[in-house]
Amino acid sequence: MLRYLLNRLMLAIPTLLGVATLTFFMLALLPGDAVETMLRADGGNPTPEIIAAERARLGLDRPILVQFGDFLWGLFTGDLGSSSWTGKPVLDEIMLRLPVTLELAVLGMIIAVVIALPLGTLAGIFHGTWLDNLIRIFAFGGIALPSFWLGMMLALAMLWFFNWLPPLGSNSLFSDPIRVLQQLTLPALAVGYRYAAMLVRMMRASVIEAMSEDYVRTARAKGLPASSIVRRHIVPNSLLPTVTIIGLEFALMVGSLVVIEQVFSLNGLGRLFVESVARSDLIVIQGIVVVLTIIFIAINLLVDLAYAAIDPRIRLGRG
Amino acid sequence: MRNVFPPPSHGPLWANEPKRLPNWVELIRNYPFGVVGLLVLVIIFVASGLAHWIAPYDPLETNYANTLAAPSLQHWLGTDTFGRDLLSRVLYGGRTALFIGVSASIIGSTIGAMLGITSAYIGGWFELILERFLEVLLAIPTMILALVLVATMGRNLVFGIDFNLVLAIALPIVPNMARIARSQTLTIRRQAYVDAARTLGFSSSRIIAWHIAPNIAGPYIVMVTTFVSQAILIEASLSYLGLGVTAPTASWGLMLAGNAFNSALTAPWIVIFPGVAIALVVFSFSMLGDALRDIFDPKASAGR
Amino acid sequence: MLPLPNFVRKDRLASRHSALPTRWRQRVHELLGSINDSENPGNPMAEKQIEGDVLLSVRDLHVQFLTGAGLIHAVRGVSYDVWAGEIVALVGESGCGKSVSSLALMGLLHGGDATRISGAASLKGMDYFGLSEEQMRRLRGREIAMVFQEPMTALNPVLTIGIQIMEPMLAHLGYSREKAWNRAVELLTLVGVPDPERRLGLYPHQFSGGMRQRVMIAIALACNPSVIIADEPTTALDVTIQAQILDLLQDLVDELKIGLVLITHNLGLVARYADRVNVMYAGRIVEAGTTSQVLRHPRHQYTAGLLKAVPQLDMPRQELLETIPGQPPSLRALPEGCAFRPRCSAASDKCLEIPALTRSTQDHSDACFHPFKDNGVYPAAGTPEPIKPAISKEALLTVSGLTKHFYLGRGATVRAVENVSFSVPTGGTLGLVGESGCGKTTLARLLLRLEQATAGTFELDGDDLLFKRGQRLKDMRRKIQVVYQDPFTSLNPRHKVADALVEPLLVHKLRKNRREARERVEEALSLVGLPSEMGDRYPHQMSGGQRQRVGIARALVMEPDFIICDEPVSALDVSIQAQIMNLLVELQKKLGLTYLFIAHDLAVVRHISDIVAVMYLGRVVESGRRQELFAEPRHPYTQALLAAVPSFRGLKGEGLSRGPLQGEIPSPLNPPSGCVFHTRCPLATDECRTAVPESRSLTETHKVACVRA
Amino acid sequence: MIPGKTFIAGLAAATVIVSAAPVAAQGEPQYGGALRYAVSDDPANFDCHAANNFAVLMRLAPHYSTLLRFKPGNYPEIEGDVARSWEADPEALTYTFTLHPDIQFHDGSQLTAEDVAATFERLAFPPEGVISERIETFRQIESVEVVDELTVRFHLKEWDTSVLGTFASPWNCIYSSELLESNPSYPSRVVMGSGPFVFEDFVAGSVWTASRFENYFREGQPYLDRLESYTMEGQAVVNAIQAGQVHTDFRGVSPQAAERLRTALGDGITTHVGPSLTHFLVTFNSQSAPFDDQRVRKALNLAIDRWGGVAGLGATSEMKYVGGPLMPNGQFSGSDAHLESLPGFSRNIEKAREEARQLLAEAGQADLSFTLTVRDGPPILVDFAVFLADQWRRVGVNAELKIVQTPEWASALTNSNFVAITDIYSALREEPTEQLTKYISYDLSHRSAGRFDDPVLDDIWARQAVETDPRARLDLLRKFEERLMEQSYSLPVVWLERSVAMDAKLHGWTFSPSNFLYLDQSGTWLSN
Repeated sequence: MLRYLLNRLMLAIPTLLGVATLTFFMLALLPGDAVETMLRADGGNPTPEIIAAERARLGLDRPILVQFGDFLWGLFTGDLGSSSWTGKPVLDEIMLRLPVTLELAVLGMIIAVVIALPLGTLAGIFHGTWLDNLIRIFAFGGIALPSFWLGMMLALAMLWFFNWLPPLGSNSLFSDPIRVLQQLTLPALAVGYRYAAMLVRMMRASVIEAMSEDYVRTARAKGLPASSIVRRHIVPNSLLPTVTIIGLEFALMVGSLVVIEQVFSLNGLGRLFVESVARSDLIVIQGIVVVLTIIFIAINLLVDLAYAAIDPRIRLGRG
Repeated sequence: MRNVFPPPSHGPLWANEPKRLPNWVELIRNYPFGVVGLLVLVIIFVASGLAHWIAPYDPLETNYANTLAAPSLQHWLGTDTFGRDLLSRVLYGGRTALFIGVSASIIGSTIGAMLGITSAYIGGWFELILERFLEVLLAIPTMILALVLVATMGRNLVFGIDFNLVLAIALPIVPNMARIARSQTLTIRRQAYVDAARTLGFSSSRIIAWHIAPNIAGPYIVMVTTFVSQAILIEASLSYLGLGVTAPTASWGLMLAGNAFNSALTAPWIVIFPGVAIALVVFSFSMLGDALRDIFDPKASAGR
Repeated sequence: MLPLPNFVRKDRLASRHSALPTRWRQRVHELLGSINDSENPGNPMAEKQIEGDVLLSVRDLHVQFLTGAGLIHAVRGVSYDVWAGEIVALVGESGCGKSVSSLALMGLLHGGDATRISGAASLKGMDYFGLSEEQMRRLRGREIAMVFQEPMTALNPVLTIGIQIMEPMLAHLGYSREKAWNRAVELLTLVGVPDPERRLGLYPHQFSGGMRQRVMIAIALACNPSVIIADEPTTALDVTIQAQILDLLQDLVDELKIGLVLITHNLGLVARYADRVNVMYAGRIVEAGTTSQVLRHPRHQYTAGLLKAVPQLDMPRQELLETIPGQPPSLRALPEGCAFRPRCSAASDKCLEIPALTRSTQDHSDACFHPFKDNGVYPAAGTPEPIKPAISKEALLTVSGLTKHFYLGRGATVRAVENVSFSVPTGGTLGLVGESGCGKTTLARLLLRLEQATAGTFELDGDDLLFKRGQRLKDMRRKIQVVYQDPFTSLNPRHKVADALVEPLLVHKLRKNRREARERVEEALSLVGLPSEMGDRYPHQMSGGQRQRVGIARALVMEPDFIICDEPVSALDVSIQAQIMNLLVELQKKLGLTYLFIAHDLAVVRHISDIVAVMYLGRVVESGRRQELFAEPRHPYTQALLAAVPSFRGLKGEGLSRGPLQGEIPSPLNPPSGCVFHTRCPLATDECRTAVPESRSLTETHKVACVRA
Repeated sequence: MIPGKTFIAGLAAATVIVSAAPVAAQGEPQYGGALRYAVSDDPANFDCHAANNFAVLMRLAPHYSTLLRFKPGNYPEIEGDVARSWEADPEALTYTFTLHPDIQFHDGSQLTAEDVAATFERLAFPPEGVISERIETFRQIESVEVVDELTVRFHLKEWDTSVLGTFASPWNCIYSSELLESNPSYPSRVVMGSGPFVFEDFVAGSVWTASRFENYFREGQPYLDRLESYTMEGQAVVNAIQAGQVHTDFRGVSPQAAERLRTALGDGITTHVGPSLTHFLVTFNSQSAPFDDQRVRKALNLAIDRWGGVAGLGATSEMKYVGGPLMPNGQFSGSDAHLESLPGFSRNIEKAREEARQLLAEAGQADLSFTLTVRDGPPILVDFAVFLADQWRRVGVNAELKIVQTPEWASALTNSNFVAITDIYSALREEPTEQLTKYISYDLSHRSAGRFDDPVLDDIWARQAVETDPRARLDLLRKFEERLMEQSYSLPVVWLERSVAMDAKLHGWTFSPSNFLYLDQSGTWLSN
């Protein structure tokens, strides 16, 4: 088990390095002079001297491989460089926004899991019935509705019916959890719905597959009641592929976060990302991609843990 | 819980084979969602393909005297802030969405499938390196990757289509498809007929092209369908953020961008119809994809 | 021992019936009436047996499925009884309805109105087909239990086996967890799982296949049922493990007075373990009776044909097997009348009617208008074959020191093939036999250059092939061809047969154009007995036997010198096996081919081989000419293998030795030191634990790698 | 509610409330409360002198005083801020300011002439490493002299009446000379001024908070206890105003949004509507083909139906007024008749387009196709470009939009890396000399987008700058317009409307045509 985790961790390192390398070169090889575009971000009009000085300050006048080495070393020491927009360390900028994004993501995930697992199980064990069809339509809806549209419509509906919107500003989960919940529940519903839809589909398919497995036939041959077959035999086994999807779909959810944070003015990484794109703040963009990748890898590691907890074949190793 | 495993009927036997329903009725009975999805898609494809002839107005034709008109006989879906006919824009927007969605999906899936098949078949270092690379791409959230790509590559209009946009949407599809193609190939590779082809002295390229690729056609079609809906959503989201299709081209995401939602309460049609159009197309593609998956991979629909 | 569940007591039957809806009550009475009615067309043997100790009684069982492909009438009026303490075999080829009928008896078929069942079944005299699903559930696992074929998938991978064994007790008997646990320990001991307390906390993947099947049996026994249905319980297991499991079942039946329904396709198992046997063909029982009657004096033409078609170790080898022609019928389109008629040599016009199962003696009945006359199909267990000189001195293929190690990382190495040497004479057949994991398939892949050997050489016609590349590898590939085990996966489902066969001819430029290649293909198809129009079919439009013929034709079009047959008949039905084996023999004669024949079935190997090599854990432990090896096996493993093979010469109760080999096959990842067989060997000494035995020559051709042999 | 009905009702109700209502009309100011408002963007740093984005000013203005200021309630009148009085001496080329005594910085130190001098020296002659965006504005300043503790004197290079307005610019935040001495770039990291509110906290991307400065030098002010400004943009702003989460966005909202708020909140919302000093323009690259041909430029100018455009777009967006390079109906604009006589402003669009087609044909560019570079930002910038492309399409010209992020746009603009480019210009006040720098030759003004060299135009500009007779100056300005529109290097197209929708409880704020003014919130108060 420990070895399995270590193994997973070791596998994550090259991926992370790869992402860092890819983003670095993708942004470094941008056409045009990045520094100049940065300096103009505010509509300013820098002189060539200022541009040259800024290049030197950022170390961009050195050979690209030296810069790359620096970047990797910085990554290793937790230094992601400084924002070319505010001049503050990118890590600070990111850490400021990270809690909101994480809270939103986790809340969305919780909502999704809470909705999806029972619905997916129901749809699976009653597949082909009207209940299944209803749940499937619900799931297709989650996949089909664009998050930004759904989020905006939810916000407008809240305004229209209750003249209420989630509170503004930055709230700490630890000092004011209620306010954080108020702030994040609506956006989390918007991102969670899509997530839930994916999970419902997976859970349903897994349940249907599990129902035709030999061990379910064995359980029936034992004369177990259907409820206990579902509870003990079908659901635990169907959870395995679904849990994997929870990790993989996180990447898709981040996409929704980008627009949802925009819609609800949440001060998260997604919004910072879009703003940084508008400001051509490449160093921040680079930092966000790296941090999101780390989160993605971490979440998948957690998922692997959960997987191992459910599946004795991994927990205990083969044979 | 009672009907989880519906018991067989202990009734009289069928004396003769019961009359079988015509094939199309069976199809509708077995895959109601898939059939609905297919029908809707056919209608949408035809309507947006023939937008040039069907659309009542030029989608770019402005009428400053008639902005934000409510749906009426002249303008079935109303008009937008430029007085442009919303129905025409929705139709032409469908053309944009389908073109970008389908082409990005096919480009991404095809490259992905080729990479996946080749790496799984050849194995060794090639597989190892490619797999790492694809894992790297997979680790970057889809939307973020697409955003970085459009932000860095800029625009590259070829015949009015932003080719870079298509690429940016297609690239995140590549590792996903490659992963699926790879696992399929690994399964197929274990099949004796691939061994047989090798012992018959066929070259690797022949085996890949004639013996493996055709057997991946099923999952490939399923995934292309799935990715089309993903691509359409990404296109809409990018356009919504102002980084996708360039105005004034009709695009559903673009129709919702900018100040559109400011009119949501006074002129709701300008946000409802494009949103519904996106949802309907993606909905239909998902339903079709699911049905295709059931048809091509009966294991997933076991017990049907 | 456990008390009987009170709800099956006859005195409570009436009250149960009154609890049923009127509609069902009526139905139950109807069915009960029809059972008592002696004119029913069911098994005439059942008439007198309705009372007494009959545990399970099946009457006129029909099962129909409505599928996308149409209506399938899978079971067509099956009737039989099972008494306490006996093993009743249901034997037949795939698709004969033996499994479906037992699933129907267990109430495990589902599908609502798309599946229809009629007939009656009673447990200890109580008709239970009319019961509701909930009542049926209370019966399952409590009164009637089942052991399935695939021990690898039949257990839930995420639950400990303890929980899985305890579940039925908790569900049916209202045991406390502690009581259930104690009983589970008892059960594991009963089925021969050592160290039961610890094992209960383990998960299925921590058990070997044989052990899992023991666990399955423990689950079936948990509530002390009166009837157990075992559906091919050993088909997925190796022959030495198979014997262990069936011996265990036999003991349980004797001890607990359970009625066991043994479903199998293996007549040898029937002979060794069954008290009575029902032979099924196309959804019907065509012959029933005591095992000795049916196997020694078969009356149905099908039974007789089947018995002749299976090669047996304890019968003289014939050059060709007698075969049943044709293919088993499709259940969707059965021939009119007797379903066996189109394949039957004795068929007449009379056979256009469906023959009823009629009794010929007290304990033997059959459904045949032209019963088979016992005219010496079975000469007495014969004199050993005289040792003939080998066909040819000149070796076509010489393998020496061939070794393959798979490196799994972190120092883990699978020694799949270890220092294997042998040679195959031109025009001869080398039979390679061994249990799963012994390395025989890896060996084939090495020779086919699908894997690269770690060490060793192999020469074809004096030409070392191990390191050939490019064009020379391609040339080599033409000379060595292969026939695979599974005809379903060895043909590309997307290619028409003719296209699949034309392709290699063009790739190797053996024919100039498609038309000439097509001519050659038709030639090859006719060689393997397929009409040329088969060329236009896709594999899924053909039966298993036909596909295997195509597989052989594909090897033949290349005009190879040497063909590797990797378990070519093990996936086929018994009646088809013989056809394919005969075809291989005929082709060898006609074309002068040399074969490497890989199989796990000793009888098949004996039938077809000139030279036999026995593998165990990657090594050849014994090799020699067929005659000497089978007459005088020297290695204890070879001896044990031979002893474990059931044959229908030796019937149940005729004093056969029991439990030939104990223990499991060790993992090739971590093979035992010294002689790899020492962990299971009855003769093992300390020397065997340390020294790897050299291969010793007993005769010019007979070699054995054992210090004690 | 029936949407269609609301919409029609909305149209009828549009533009009701008139701007610039005097403070007094709103009753006695009440104390207390927190003002919450939306700001579209974060400041990159906290230095007013280096910034030119009004979003930055919205955050910083409440913390700083300036030398002069625009008088609340009386735009464009100028009054003293820290200066109690001032004297102009055209002969000596000096301005002398006397400061209020008793002005405190937030850190308790006294604000003196030293601080004013240090601030303006920093603006006009920034030391190494300090960026001043105002160097050009202060090009007339020769030196700054500290006369005594409360007196500061500016020496000019030549006399310029417009410079007084420059002293009133809200961008000239007065910094502490003491702190500047230790670190000339302290203002980029520390917010420390003498304005009505003390900086509390800033969470990047989220909220900026400030609290009342008890020792603010204006008696009784400010009224509010706290300021909270939230970073938010686009549709979220309107939603937040509607939900009462913020009181307003001082930049203003689109008429469509204002309409939505009025519908939803009725009396709960006050809307200040009036013309804005912001206008949209489009510039052609006159150095390269085909726009080196005056006929092509003029044809494109003629093709734009400005009147028709504002009639339609004005209903839903801020693009409301037709005007030349100077604000329509302002101090310096000409008559409607003159405007309509200029190329591109004709009410007879069919005729103008006919002429345009003819010019294009003459120039051999009948089916001209080119790329229009468009700055991405507020959606209205894209709408403007869509409008232009649509207008040109009607004379058979195909303009492909290339929408780029602000940095790339700015780069294209200064490097002349465009064929045609849209631009936005917001002025602080009506001052032709400054405003027209957008439309003169590039070697004279780096603000100018067009890379043309037109001595005639430059000469008119230079002459009006020193013309002291108002009538003669207006004539020169008309000449400038005629020359500009005839040559069509850069085309003013539409002037915007500013409509600020705010919670009806919010009072004391002065509406002006400029986004940059009255942001210090010293007189703003909330009623209960």
